[in-house]
Amino acid sequence: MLLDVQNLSISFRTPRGLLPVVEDVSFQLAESEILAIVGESGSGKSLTALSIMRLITDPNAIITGKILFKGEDILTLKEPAMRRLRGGAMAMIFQDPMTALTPVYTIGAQIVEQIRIHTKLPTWQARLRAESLLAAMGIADAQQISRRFPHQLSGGMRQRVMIAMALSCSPALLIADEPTTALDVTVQAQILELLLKLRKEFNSSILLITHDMGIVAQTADRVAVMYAGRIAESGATGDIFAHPMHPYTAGLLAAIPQLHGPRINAFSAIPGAPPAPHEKPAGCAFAPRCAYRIAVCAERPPLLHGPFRQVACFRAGEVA
Amino acid sequence: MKTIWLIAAALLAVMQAAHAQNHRGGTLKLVAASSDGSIDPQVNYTDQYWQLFIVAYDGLVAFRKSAGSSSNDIVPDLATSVPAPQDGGKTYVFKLRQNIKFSNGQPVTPADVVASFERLFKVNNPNAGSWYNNIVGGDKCLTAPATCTLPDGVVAGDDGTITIHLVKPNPEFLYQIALPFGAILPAATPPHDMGTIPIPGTGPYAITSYDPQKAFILQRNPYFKVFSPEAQPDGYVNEIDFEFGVTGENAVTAIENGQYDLDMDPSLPADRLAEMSTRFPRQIYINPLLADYYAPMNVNIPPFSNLNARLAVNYALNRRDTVQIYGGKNLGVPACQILPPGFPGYQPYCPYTKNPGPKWTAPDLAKAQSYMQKSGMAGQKVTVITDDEGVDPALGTYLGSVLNQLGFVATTHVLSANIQFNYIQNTNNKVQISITLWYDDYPAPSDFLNVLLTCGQIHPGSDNSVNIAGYCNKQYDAKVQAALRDAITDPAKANTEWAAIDKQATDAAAWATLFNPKQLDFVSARLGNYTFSEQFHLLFDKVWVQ
Amino acid sequence: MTAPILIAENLSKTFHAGRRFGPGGRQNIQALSNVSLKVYPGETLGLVGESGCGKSTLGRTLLKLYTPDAGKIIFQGQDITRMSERALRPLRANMQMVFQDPSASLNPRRRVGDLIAEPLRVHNYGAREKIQARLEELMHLVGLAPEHLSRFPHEFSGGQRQRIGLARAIALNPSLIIADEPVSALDVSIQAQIVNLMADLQEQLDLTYIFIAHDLAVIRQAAERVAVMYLGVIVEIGDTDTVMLTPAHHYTAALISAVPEPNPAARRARTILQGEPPSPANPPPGCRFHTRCPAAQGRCKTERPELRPYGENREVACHFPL
Amino acid sequence: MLAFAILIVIIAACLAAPWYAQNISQSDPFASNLDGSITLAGQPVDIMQSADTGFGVTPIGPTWTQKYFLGADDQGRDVAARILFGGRNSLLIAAGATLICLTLAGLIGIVAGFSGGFVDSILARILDILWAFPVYLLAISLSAVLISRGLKLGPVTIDSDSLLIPIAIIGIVYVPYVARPIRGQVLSLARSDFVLAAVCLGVPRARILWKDILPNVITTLIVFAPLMMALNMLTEAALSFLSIGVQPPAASWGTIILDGEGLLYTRPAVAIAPGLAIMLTVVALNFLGDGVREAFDPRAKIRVQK
Amino acid sequence: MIFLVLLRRLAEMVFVLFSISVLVFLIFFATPGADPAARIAGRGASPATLAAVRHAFGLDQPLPVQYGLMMKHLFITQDLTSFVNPGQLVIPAVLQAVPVTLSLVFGAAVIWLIFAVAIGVTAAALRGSVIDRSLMFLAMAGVSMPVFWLGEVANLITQARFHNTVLFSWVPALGYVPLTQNPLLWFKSLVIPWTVLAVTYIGLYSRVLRANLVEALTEDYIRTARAKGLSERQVIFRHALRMSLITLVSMFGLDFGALVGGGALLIEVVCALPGVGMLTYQALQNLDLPFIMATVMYGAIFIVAANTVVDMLYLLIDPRARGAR
Repeated sequence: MLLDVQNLSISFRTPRGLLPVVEDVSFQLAESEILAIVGESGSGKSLTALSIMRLITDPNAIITGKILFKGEDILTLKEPAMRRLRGGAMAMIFQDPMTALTPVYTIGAQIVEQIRIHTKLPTWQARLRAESLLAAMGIADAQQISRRFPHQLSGGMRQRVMIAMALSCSPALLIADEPTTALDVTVQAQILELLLKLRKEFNSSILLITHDMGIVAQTADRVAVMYAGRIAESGATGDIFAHPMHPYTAGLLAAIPQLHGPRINAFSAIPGAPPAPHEKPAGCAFAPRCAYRIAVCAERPPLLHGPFRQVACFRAGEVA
Repeated sequence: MKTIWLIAAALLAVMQAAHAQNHRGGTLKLVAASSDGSIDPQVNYTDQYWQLFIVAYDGLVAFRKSAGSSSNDIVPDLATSVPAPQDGGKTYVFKLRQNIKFSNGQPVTPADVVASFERLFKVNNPNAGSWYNNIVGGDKCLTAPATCTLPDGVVAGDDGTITIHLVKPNPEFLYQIALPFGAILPAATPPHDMGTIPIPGTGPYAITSYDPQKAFILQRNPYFKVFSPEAQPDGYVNEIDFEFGVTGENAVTAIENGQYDLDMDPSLPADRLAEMSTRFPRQIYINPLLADYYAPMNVNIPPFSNLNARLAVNYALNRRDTVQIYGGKNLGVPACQILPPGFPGYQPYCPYTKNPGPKWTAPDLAKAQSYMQKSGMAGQKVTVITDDEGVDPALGTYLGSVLNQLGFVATTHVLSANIQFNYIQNTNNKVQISITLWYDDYPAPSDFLNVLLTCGQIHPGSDNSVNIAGYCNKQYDAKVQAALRDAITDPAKANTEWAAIDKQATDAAAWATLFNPKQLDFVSARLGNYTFSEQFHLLFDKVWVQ
Repeated sequence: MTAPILIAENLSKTFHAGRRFGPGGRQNIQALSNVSLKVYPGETLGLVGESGCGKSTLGRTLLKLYTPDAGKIIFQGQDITRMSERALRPLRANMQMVFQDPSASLNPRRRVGDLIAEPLRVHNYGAREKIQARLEELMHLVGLAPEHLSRFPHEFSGGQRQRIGLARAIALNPSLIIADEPVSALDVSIQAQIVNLMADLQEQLDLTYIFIAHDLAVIRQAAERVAVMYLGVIVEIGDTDTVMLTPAHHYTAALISAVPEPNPAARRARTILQGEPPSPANPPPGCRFHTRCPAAQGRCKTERPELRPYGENREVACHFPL
Repeated sequence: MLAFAILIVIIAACLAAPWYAQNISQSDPFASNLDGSITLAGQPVDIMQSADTGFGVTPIGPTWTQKYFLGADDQGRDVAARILFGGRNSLLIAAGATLICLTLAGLIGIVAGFSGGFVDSILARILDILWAFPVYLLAISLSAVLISRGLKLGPVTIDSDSLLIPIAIIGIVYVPYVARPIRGQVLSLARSDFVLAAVCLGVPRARILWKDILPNVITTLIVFAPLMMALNMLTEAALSFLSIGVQPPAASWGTIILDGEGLLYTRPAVAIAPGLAIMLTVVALNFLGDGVREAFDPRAKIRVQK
Repeated sequence: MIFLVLLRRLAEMVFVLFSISVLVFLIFFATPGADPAARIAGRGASPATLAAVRHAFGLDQPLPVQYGLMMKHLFITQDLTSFVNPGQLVIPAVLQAVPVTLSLVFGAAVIWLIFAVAIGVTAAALRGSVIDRSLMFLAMAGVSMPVFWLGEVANLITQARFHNTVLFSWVPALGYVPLTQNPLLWFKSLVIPWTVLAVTYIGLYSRVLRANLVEALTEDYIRTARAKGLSERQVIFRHALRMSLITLVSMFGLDFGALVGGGALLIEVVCALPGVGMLTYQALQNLDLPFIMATVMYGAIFIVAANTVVDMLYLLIDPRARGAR
């Protein structure tokens, strides 16, 4: 198992008291597997990803649980050791490639910087490697492009650069946090294609954070659905889409507008809105919006159970 | 006190004269906050620069370079002797000395003298229209300065004589040409204000460079030989450096630390006097000045158009306080009248005091209040205009405070020292009362009583209207004219007349005279042979620095 | 078919960015180029395209928020192209807009009641009580509680804010609403609520929509007709089902193909369009799509295809339609 | 808000100046008192102390008692009382200038930003000119004219000794510094979605200006206010120090520093105390400004670090 | 392109200078007590003399003609002379003062940049700590002191009160010593003015830098940098600081321009440095129109030039300003 997250909880100290944002999240990621964590905004999926890189810098954050990367608990690792991991064995790409690159350095320089942190390559070799990486990302005149500044590139190009940078040290784990959200559909398709292709070449596992069920369906091996800081359901992609067992997953899938197939007059919408972190109800966070709710839902949160297919619902078997 | 110092200085001078040669050399370092205009001696009208001009230039006659009141005497300079007036005071004949050279090596000739007098008009000398137009042809030159000639006014004879013809007798003519304006310059000097370009002269020093932002430097004139020890002795120091840009407080510190020899600014920071006088008593020199600190009151606009209001101010002013502000009881003498002590015609007179008599003793507030009541001016708004230099703001503030106590509603305006004097003169500015200072040009009573208080000195709307109080009294003017006439024939009679005029002006209360200031020079420890002329103050060719 | 409520004829709009002598010089961004369309009463016309294709500009130009450089806009039979703002004001009650980002289009310093009442007050709807009653009615219509009227916009969630935006838009009973990406800032589960709400309102109030979106699936469900835009021009317009199921323009086809389908069983080889749209500051000559078109030929580089009828109720701007 | 508390204390102290002069220091801080004396430890002490040598008069130094707590100035006036009175003027001028500056800047910014086109160009040019005019030079030049002549604007005549003159001068010189950002803000507000929405609703321009733009601009102006006041405070001091601010016998902290400059080496308290008063006030204003900015900047309020 | 930008700037500058010069000219002639003829003529000059002086200096011409003449003398023949110190050429005087001001401002700038960066980075790195808060309080105090007052106090301490102690006995008398004349003395005589001038700007810049750094540290690219495995120090120095400095550089350009253009007036007056500020101050004290005109023009040129340089510098250091794509 490359990555084993156990009972991860993240909360923030605020003037209004402790604010739990991620609660009791556990999942595993095998080598060269693509795991998608899917959820709406505020579900805690991005924070989960950041905590794996230990990139939560807010001094008010409290992180508990275990994150085992190749058997080693990242949360107890010393900072220098963690720095060697970051960008080396694990790398990350972000949602908005526009703001994620330092505007004042050429993209070549930014890739070279990362290579030089983790290898002993001299600058000129690092530069060559950067150019070959860019070429591998499907960038035609890599040499010239590497001398440009981020703002001189299009969104798609920038995301390619981000990917090149992330893959520059052949990481075992690549965390992609909403990698295509800021891009147009036609470009999004290119980038997803590229990721899938590279997974094979670089043999990396990918943790894909997204809100788009379409992307999950098209790329992920397994999927974990998050709602209000907890995993509601996880399992193989095909199973989840075919037979959602959590009412939220089911509602979400039903709410997705279909491009193909017949036009329907009204979407089936989930009523209400996800709770804000500070007004989460006791018990199951989805209960107020849930058609299946029973008394016990308001008392305690349902635990995730099951061997391969895990569902956190008291009435998991009853959902159609 | 003063005399003790003077005697001590004189004794010292005698003793050290034997070793004069030992004191020769070195650089005298002077300092001031800012420069003071053109270095054309026929243009510049400031005490600071006159002090330097007199060691670089000579007129036909000069004031004696000596300490004390003898410095008010006229002695021959480029002329061999002081001529007696002829033709009822309308003609003077001078004999020019031979073999004197300008600092550029050219000999001084009668032609230079003629040209110098003509040049007074060409450069628009400030007194061309009030003094020198009395020379025959002067009035014509005034209207067409560029082509000025004085063929009938200043005549060069073949035998080196110069004859000057006046339009009317003038008892003060010799004084007027003994000042730096009367400097004899090479005939080739361009006929315009030379500004920053040095003009060759005949004194022991020659100006070598002048930069108004930086320094005024004089070095020895290689062509100088002593020709008239009374008028133009040789100097001790080799060079005089006068640097600009250091304010009073800092200058005092620098002098204490030996970095400069003398601060040329008119007044020193009052708060440092105690420190200087206790720590460095031997470096302080006090000398009386022929000057008045006074508050002219505009007699033409309310509230001081009312005589009672003016009298109230005069009675209320505590002149001892003003002296305190100026720097302590040793630095000034309270005064009520126009003429300063030591002037010809001066007779002590003070009506505005507790016990009227020759001296001011204390303010008479009761009288002041009663006059104030009589005037009916209580509650009137009054603005005191003062400048921002030295103690003047403090004096202005004090005057404002006195006016407030009298029942006026007074504020004080502090204007830049460089504009205040012109500002208070212009009738358009409707200045009610101000603080100002008048130094004598030369020791003649008319310099105060005529120049500052007669109708002819009022020029409405002009920045040059030196009768600031606007006092105009035909009968007074007539008396002044009479005194001027008499001065030629009977100086003694004239002086009694001046005393009466002084009394009349004082009684008219167009001014509130505050005090007669004294000059305090704070010099470096190394400066020796301090010699103070009443006319030009410290004489730089007398002092030594080693 | 009834008369169109809105007709746009050959609209063009160019924006100028930068200063002529400034760094980078002056750029002319051609946001719209000869765009024509008709909107019929009661229908929902979808307007779809990638970012920078000019769909938002078109929406705003139709409402005269921007003045077109050329062309004509006819609303309810009146030519409003050169109408002054003052003359236009009464008409404004009939045409409204809903914005993408409700937190930006609602002044954060004003209370919700004040915001929704604004159009009523401006158009002299009536006395204070009448306005208050209308406000409550509107809140009810969009599914919010009347007590929300005294709150500030930032106290609401994204979906609720969009409801407020809708309430303000329908306050004056308009006939046309242009909705500019009304759901793209919302989460999927909320998106559906808003789309449903809009559909309900359309039915109840007899509204006509122009629905602008970049998400084809949303358009597919929300609009009866769709216009596909690329680089300032409409490349294809027609009934949604026809266009989505059998696209005629190569760009439409590629766009549809690029959408990831939420069905893992339907993983398929997709035709992935290469490259990215050229800058609108420097659009290619001829057919604007020819630089990325798999079927481009010589003619496409020089000759600009006009929008031509293609089948029933459909127009396509392509020399070689599918 | 410690800063606010300090400011309140300072303002209260300055407002209490007449009371202090009457009951504590028991002297008229505007009348010269060159002959007076006070009793210290049972001994009469002259307020203006003549040196034994007869040269120079030194005012009494800090007594640290109720009379002449901080000593006297060169007119024998109680410095502590004068500092309190001076504070009134300093605060008044700073506040008045801030008001003028913000009003003018707000007006110019709004007119320029909202009307655009020709008017905007003209106003922008004027701001450019003022911007390139060195601040102190502009202030000094204006003072030279106004203080010696007063100001006549049609029927309104402002006396040359009026506090309005320094207020106006200081208020005017910083207008471009505020007007520019305001104009920028109005420009971006005019293009904002909610203004577009208002146009779309048929709201007349004047109403948009009044309801949608002005409140936002006023918030910005409020944020600017304490900072401008701090800046004005310093400018007032500088101008008074160049003796072109408040005219005697009135005082401000700047003029008291100027008075103290003449006594710097003997009675440094006269210059140092008002300087410290300025510093304290300005620090308090600046911190208050930071506080206000945080309170009004929605970003700062909403931002939760992730 | 750059050429065109410069050309536009030049046109702007000419317009601004023209307006300012007219303004100065009008202000001057509106000021009472400023009649240059009266002061050139000297005290007590008769009306005839006054008229002659007025004619000689062209002061009897109509105002527009006088303005034109002054501009001609200032810019074309470059032989404009003072009204107060006749014959003194204005332009050389200004040029002479420039090195003094440059020495002052340059030295102070070095001090303030070094300290501001040190303080700003320290505070940002330790944000929220006691050290951060104390540093920022000190910075605020620095900003809040009247600079002339600080100068006075510094003089009091170094020139008088503690001049005789080991600490300050090296401090020379106030005034300026040219670098070429005595480099050591130049340095010594400027240390105190440098420090005094720098204090305000250290306060200002360190606060701005800290704020910028703290904001920059929340940016996405900082997260990217951290994700690359950079240490916190590398993140701050290589990424956050580099970006924050862009704002600082533009601030610096404008402040430097304003100071060299005469903004250091107060400190020059207090510390007796004969720089442009002092020249301006004296010109205003004297109401010496030609000098006022020259120094104001010089100052304005510097400020406009500084604006231009900052714009150009932006192009250099901020690649984003070079125009997208």
